[in-house]
Amino acid sequence: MSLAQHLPALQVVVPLIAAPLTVLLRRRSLAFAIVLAASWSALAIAVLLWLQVGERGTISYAIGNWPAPWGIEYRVDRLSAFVLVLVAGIAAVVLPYSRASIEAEVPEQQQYLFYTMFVLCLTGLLGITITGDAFNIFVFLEIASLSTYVLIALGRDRRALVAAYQYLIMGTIGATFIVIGIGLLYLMTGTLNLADMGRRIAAVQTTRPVLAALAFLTVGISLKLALFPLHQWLPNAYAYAPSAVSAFLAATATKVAVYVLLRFYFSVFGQSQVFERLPMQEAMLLLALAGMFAASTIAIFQTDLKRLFAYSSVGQIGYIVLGLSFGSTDGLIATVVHLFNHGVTKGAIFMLLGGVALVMGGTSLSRVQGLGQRMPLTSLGIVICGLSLIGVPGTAGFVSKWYLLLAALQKGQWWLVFLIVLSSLLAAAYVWRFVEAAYFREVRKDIGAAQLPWSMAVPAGLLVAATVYFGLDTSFTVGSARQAVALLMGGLR
Amino acid sequence: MRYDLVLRVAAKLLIPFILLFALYVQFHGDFGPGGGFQAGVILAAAVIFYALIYGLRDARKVVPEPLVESMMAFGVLIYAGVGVAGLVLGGNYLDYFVLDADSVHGQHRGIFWVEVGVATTVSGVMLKIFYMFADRGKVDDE
Amino acid sequence: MKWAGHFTYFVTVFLMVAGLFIVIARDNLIKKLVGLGIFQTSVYLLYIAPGKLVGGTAPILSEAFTVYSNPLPHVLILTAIVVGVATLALGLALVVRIREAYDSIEEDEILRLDAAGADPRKDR
Amino acid sequence: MAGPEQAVLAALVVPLVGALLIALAGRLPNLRETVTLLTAVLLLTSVLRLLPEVLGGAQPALAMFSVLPGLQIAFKVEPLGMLFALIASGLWILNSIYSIGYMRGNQEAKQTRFYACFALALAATMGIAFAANLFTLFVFYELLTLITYPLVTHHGTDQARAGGRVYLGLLMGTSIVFLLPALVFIWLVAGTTEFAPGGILAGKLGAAGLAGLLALCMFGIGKAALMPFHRWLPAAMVAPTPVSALLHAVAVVKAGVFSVVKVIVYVFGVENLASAGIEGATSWLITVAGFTIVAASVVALGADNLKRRLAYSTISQLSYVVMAAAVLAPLSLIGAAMHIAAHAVGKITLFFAAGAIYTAAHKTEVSQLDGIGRRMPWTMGAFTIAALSMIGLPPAVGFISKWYMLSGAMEARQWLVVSVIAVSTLLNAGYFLPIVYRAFFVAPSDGLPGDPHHHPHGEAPWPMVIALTATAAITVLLFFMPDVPLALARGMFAP
Amino acid sequence: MMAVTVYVMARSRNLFGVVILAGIYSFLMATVLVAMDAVDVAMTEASVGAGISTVLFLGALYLCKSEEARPLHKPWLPLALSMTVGGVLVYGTLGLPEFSDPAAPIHTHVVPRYLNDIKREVDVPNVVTAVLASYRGYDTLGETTVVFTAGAGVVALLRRRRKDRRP
Repeated sequence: MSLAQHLPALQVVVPLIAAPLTVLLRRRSLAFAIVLAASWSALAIAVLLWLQVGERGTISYAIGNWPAPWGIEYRVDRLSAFVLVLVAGIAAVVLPYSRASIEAEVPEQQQYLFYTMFVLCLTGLLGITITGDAFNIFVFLEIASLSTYVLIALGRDRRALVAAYQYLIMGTIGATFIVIGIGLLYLMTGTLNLADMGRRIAAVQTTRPVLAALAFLTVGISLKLALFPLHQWLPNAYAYAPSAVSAFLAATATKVAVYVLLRFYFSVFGQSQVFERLPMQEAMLLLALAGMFAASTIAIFQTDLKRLFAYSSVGQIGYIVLGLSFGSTDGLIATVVHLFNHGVTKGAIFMLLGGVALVMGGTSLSRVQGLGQRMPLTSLGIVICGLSLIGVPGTAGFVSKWYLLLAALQKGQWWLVFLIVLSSLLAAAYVWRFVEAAYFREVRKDIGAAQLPWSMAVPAGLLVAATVYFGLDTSFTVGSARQAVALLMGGLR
Repeated sequence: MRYDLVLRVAAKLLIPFILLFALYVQFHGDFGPGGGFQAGVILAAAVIFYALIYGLRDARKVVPEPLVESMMAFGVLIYAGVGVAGLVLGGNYLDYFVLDADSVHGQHRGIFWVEVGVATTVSGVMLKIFYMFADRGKVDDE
Repeated sequence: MKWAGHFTYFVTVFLMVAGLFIVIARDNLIKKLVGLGIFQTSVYLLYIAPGKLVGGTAPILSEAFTVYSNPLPHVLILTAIVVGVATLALGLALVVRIREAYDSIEEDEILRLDAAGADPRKDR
Repeated sequence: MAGPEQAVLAALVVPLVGALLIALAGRLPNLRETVTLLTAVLLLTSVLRLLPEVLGGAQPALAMFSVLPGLQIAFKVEPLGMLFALIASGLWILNSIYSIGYMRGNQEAKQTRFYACFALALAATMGIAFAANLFTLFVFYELLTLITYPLVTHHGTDQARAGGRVYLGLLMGTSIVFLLPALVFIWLVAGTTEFAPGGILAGKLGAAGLAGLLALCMFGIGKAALMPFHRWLPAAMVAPTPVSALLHAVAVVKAGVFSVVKVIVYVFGVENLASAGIEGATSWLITVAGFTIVAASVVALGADNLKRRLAYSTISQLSYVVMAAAVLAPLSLIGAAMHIAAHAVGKITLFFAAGAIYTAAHKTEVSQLDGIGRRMPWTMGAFTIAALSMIGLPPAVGFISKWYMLSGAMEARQWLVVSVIAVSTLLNAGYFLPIVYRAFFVAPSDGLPGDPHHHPHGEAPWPMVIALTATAAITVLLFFMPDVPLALARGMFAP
Repeated sequence: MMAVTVYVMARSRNLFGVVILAGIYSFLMATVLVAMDAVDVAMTEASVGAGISTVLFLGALYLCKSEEARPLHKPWLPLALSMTVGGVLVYGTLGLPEFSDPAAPIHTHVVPRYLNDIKREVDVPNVVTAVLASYRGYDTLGETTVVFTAGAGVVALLRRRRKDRRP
């Protein structure tokens, strides 16, 4: 009965227990300490799990000692372990950062509750990723969502409230769609355990309810991951939420949604031939392209950096889904790798922007004029991450783009290749709006007194470094992705 | 209406019964319908009822806010704690079998405590939310 | 018979459509939440209905009965209801705050206010 | 002395360290510029250290790490790269000397950033020169673009920003839109991007495929300024003159044509292309290049602004290299390699001269240059020699490279090429000689006392004069003893 | 009957009325659920739907004005949207097993163990409670956490701030 074999449970339970403690103690600093400990141990656990999975393959953990499908099963395979590392890692980096930025942005009595919500959100995301039970996904999805709404609403601007409300409405609709989808699947298979479902669905494949379930799940999850036409909630949410929250969400929330989509597609529907019955891949291809171009184009015309990069997120999600739509190994690798790389990159960008907001009192293009001299390192970091968004070699973004192009070329779709590279030119366009504002405009003397505290600068710098590192050494990202995809494709055929 | 005698008397008579019913639902959950959640709701309802009749101030005296807030937290802790207990006693997480020598009794014990946790949190949260809205109201009227 | 066999589903669908419609079409924030509630409750039926077995009884074991309705959906829906009310509470809290900040609970009006420009007083 | 591998590493690291030190020494201009010079000298020595090895037929290699399975950042010094590295590092020293004079003479701002970026640009150039595979080449190619961006937009004015936009937009755009897909495709087809004699695509693609891929590469390498992607060169003229010199002579455009030659020789493979049928694969390339040569020369003919005229001259000169490479005859390829060197020394001299004139006399237009030769004999003398080299007349090295190209073209029966070279030579003469004539034989317009324009001036600051005289000297020198570059150029075909 | 209620709710613009109707609606729902043998669910729905949420709504209305503005635009698009969703659902449900068909997978696969072995394993007559608290106890932990989240969230949003006590 060594602790090692209970890691899956602890992964979620540690942060879960941390949450009520923060409320009991009601002290900001204590809450911070607890949550910090929780998230770091969560990261440690995630890494350990990743190693375990690397050695022994998929881990299954029966909660309450009830064997699946009667009880709820925790299932850690190479894909989920990878995502766990991403989520826990980002959380562990964002937290120390959040302290200073929260003190600046959230009223004092609210702060300990901020940490509560943050750790709850972490719990939810980890729970979604690790669980092997369909309904359990929904439950933890709600934990994550509710806490997210609150986190967003804590933003300084009153528009944060509206943003949170809109997200609440759309998010709940999405969640309900997911429930309906799960319900239909349950009615047809009589089980809630994903693996079991995947096994039993073969019998009822391509019946109408299963197809309907596919449709509902796709729409519901797409709402959560802000696939192009369903992205309306995202820009405002990211723009008006507290900076730390923007960073955390941008890096993790949508990514976990992508993970859920992969789960359902390949672990559940995969074994059945559902995809042949519906033009899923074509539809996704179109939506992805639409997202890539429309969102990037909108981003070019934004005047506020947070909004600009929020729209860029929508565009980048287009890439992720595009890779998925190929249905080929390299395509999926591109999806998984970009899921990680974009998480890191966007996290870094929003953390840096948080610093900018703190020092310059805002992130509108007019305020960041001359940032190159005011905050040279920060703006350098933003530029580097921007290059990663464009996909310049030497940055993480390039790796994902490489696999996207590879997948497209394997299909011999040259037109697609050119669309991809063109869209990255759009990215260049919106990144350069920042560059020119930061380096070719005179410094605004009238604003910007505060100093950027180390507690914010260091974590952000860490992520920037990661952005470059994963562009040069891809053994972790691509390696894990390759194994995960092998797993998924194994499920597919 | 806050000082309407009939109401207050009625309340005095009713509230104990409501509480009693709550407890019944809580502990009879194993045999009849009901369980921690419903019990918690009813419990909260009782206090809310009290508050409506006697006014928030008195209600606060009976059930002070800090208590309520810590109730929210404690419920979850109890529940999670049961799970951890399972771990400590050498089972999986939320493993009730190991809570007692006799696995079935273990199950009973586990379920009991879990339900308690649920009831605590639920009633706590419901009350807290009620207080919150009520507060907001008062100040907006001024 | 088939149609009769699916009657409950149609009720479900109707409720759902109505709820969704209210959510999307209405501008009033509270009305939206009401619609959301209906939308969610419709799902309860979707789960519960198939669990019923004619001649069965509530899943509380006793010697008197042999056929029971399916308990699992009940469990799931209990959870779903709780989640629903939790969401509702949060939503209302947000509405209250919005009302304080904008002095309105009509979405289009609020959007107009935002378009008009930054808020006169930060709501914190 | 350390082994060749270390020397390779040094060639890459020295400029980086230099840049760092420069940035640190920003406070004290003198120290900063000493560092710059020291770095440049160190770089040249470490490159020279490699020269005998390479002449001896060795190819020192250095594998760093692999980004993706099969995609390695690796370096291998082969003759062509050696030649390029030699040119770049050698001219950097002179350019630094010159820059010191220029930057101080014109009280430029942000000099530290200038020198630091300069060093970084050299590092990137070394990376390109020694790249062992197309992927590495691509990476450093992009880096070079990014690093030179702040140099081009040095003045930070709106005009500079506009120029920077075009510069970056065209170079990045072409490389991402054309070169990257080509790279991925090559990797997909050949399973490697390693540069190998005889090419890695040999027998892997049909004529059509080759032609298409070649098109992607040629237009993808925007630094070679093939029309219609040449606009960035004139746009980049907003930069300070030393930068223009760097762009045109030392690093950027050379990196472009260098990549072109390298891709044609080591990726496609000469025989491979030839067997695919020169009409199929490369005839259109010859046509485009030829058109670029003539058209650019014509534009240069009409340009009054000196730097602009030089810029268009560069465009046409670059296309010589591309065209010669496209001819696919060994001789012409040697000519192409030689021309990289010849044009480098020649064009850098011209730009130095232009800069000197601007610094000393604040004149930018050709029409203002009447009689300036009398005031600045050294400068204009150097200018004249370089001009001769451009036109391709002895006693300047330009003659040699043109000779090889011509003979190669004749050997390959490429009459179009021959005629293009002939015509363009006339045009070159047409836009260079008038300047020389004005400078020496027309009476100065502002010479008369009492004329408002009258302000007597002598030569530019001495560092600039030294630099441009030196380059001019090299131009002549290489004419009489072209052995080293020739050997290296021939080395391309050594098995 | 529920249908009627819902329709009226959709039409009426008096929020107060709407909320009350929502309460009634929940009660109806509860009765239906009882008819479906889902006593626990019914109980919950009654207490939550009719009880809590009504109180909450009233509380919120008390703070906001209780008349909804007349919608400006004719809501054809939303109607179409929700209709399509409904369409998909109908399409799906038509494939489902018939009402109360004992052979449906949900009755045959997982559940039997709950119903048959429960005496031996848990020995709690109320299967729902057993499943809720034991077999799928983890879901319930999650559920409790959700409630907690909501509570803490409301606190975070509505707690009075000393700073801006408005005059």
